[in-house]
Amino acid sequence: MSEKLKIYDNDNIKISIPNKPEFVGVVRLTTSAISNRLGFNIEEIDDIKVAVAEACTIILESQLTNTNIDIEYILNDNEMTIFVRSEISEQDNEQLAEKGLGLFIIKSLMNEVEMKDDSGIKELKMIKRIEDVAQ
Amino acid sequence: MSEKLKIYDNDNIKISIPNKPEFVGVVRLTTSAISNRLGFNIEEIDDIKVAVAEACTIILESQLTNTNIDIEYILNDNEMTIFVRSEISEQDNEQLAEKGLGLFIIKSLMNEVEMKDDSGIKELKMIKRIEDVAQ
Amino acid sequence: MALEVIKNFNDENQCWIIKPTGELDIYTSPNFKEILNEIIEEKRADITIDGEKLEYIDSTGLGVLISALKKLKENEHNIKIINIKANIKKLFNITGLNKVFIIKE
Amino acid sequence: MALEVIKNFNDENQCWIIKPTGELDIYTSPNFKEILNEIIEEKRADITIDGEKLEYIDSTGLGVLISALKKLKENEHNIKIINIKANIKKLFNITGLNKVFIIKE
Ligand SMILES: Nc1ncnc2c1ncn2[C@@H]1O[C@H](COP(=O)(O)OP(=O)(O)O)[C@@H](O)[C@H]1O
Ligand SMILES: Nc1ncnc2c1ncn2[C@@H]1O[C@H](COP(=O)(O)OP(=O)(O)O)[C@@H](O)[C@H]1O
Repeated sequence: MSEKLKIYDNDNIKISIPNKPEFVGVVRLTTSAISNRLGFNIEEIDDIKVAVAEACTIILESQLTNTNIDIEYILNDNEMTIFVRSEISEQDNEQLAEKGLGLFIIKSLMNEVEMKDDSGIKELKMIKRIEDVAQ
Repeated sequence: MSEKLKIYDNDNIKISIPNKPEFVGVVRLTTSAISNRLGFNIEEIDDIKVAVAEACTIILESQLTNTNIDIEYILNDNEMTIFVRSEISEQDNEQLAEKGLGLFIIKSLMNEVEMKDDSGIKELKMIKRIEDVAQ
Repeated sequence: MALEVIKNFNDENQCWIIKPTGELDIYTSPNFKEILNEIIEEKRADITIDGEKLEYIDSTGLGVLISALKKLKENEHNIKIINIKANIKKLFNITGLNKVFIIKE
Repeated sequence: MALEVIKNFNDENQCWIIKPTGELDIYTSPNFKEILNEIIEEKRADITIDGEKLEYIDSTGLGVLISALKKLKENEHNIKIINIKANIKKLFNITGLNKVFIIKE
């Protein structure tokens, strides 16, 4: 068995944007650039970009409070885990439940999706794996 | 006197990358996208991109410790203030002083540049103003 | 990160031809929704969306198309989408909206 | 975010022609430095850098060019830079390196 040199080992990138719709484009570009670095193919890069943008859009559509949206990318050699987090009020949270189309798209494009609510922090966790990785 | 509607009022974007050279390209793309949003012209966008990349490069060239590089963009209607911060040891800090070319480029491209050392945190503050703003 | 929209009424086919250039997302879709509402107000007719220069669409953009379609259906009109890029086609496919709109390659 | 380098020795002009494609920055300049060292080792001669497809250069890329020039100057050889883009020309100008290298538009 040959030992493979790990290039990425839980390397961590974060970006935080104001909850204004015009910054989702910045997140899309950044997400594509990061995914490209990790070696995803063009279609996978697009999937990740769309999923992260939809996660931001879910928050932007329901959030009344004026806090930032935080996105965290955890990089490993064969997969990327992404957290999208935001403070969110009880009321916003109810509104959020209705937004089905965005979440449906995210679930279709990513390998794993998990939604968490914890003391006023809404967290969406997504994992995308590189499928054509060498065995 | 007409009151102008403020679009950006200390809006805050942050990005944090591992101190690995291959992520400076991600920072360049993100910086361009943010500068574009704020309404800088193409040459100004390029100046800001180059300056932020050089700031990261200064840290990458001298940093032995394995912490992230944090970049913060403060957006206002007629200017952007950018902080590039990193933890840095005394020894790294000395090495850093030699790297003159990068800092010289930053000073040529930005309107204001300030270097700060504070309890192990190296901070480079830069301001770029939109020059052709309506009076 | 912007959207420009060209709109024309085609007298021969009696339909609107809408050509969006750029990205249809949560930032630009409110304006796109307004444009669609205006033309529907001006003249109820079929709408053809020419997607040749549409680079991106998100769930809010799809939502705007869906609500326009609902309005048009009241008068038996329809929305046809042509020249669409692969990344956008994929979103219509996974949401099942490829069966709701008339999509011509 | 990558750099590819084509190298050729031009027999007629007795000079190396180096064509970097992409971005010459802190990530790619160690490899670029190696390539320059190799060709200087192989044959001491003038070097022409064809900048037609060079999209970006940073201080580390400039540093690599400067140290190659220092080596070449030992034997009265030079570095000529041609077809350079405006954004890169600007960096040579503000650093004064436009007077150190031979730059042909
Ligand atoms: N896969 C789907 N197929 C058909 N309709 C859908 C699908 N997903 C969402 N919709 C509908 O799209 C519409 C979009 O609603 P919304 O974005 O709130 O705009 P509006 O308020 O203008 O109707 C909703 O009526 C929703 O039920
Ligand atoms: N504006 C300038 N004009 C001429 N030389 C410069 C200028 N700025 C920096 N240099 C020189 O460029 C060289 C680059 O050094 P460096 O990047 O450490 O590479 P190396 O260690 O291979 O020489 C240094 O010798 C420095 O003095």
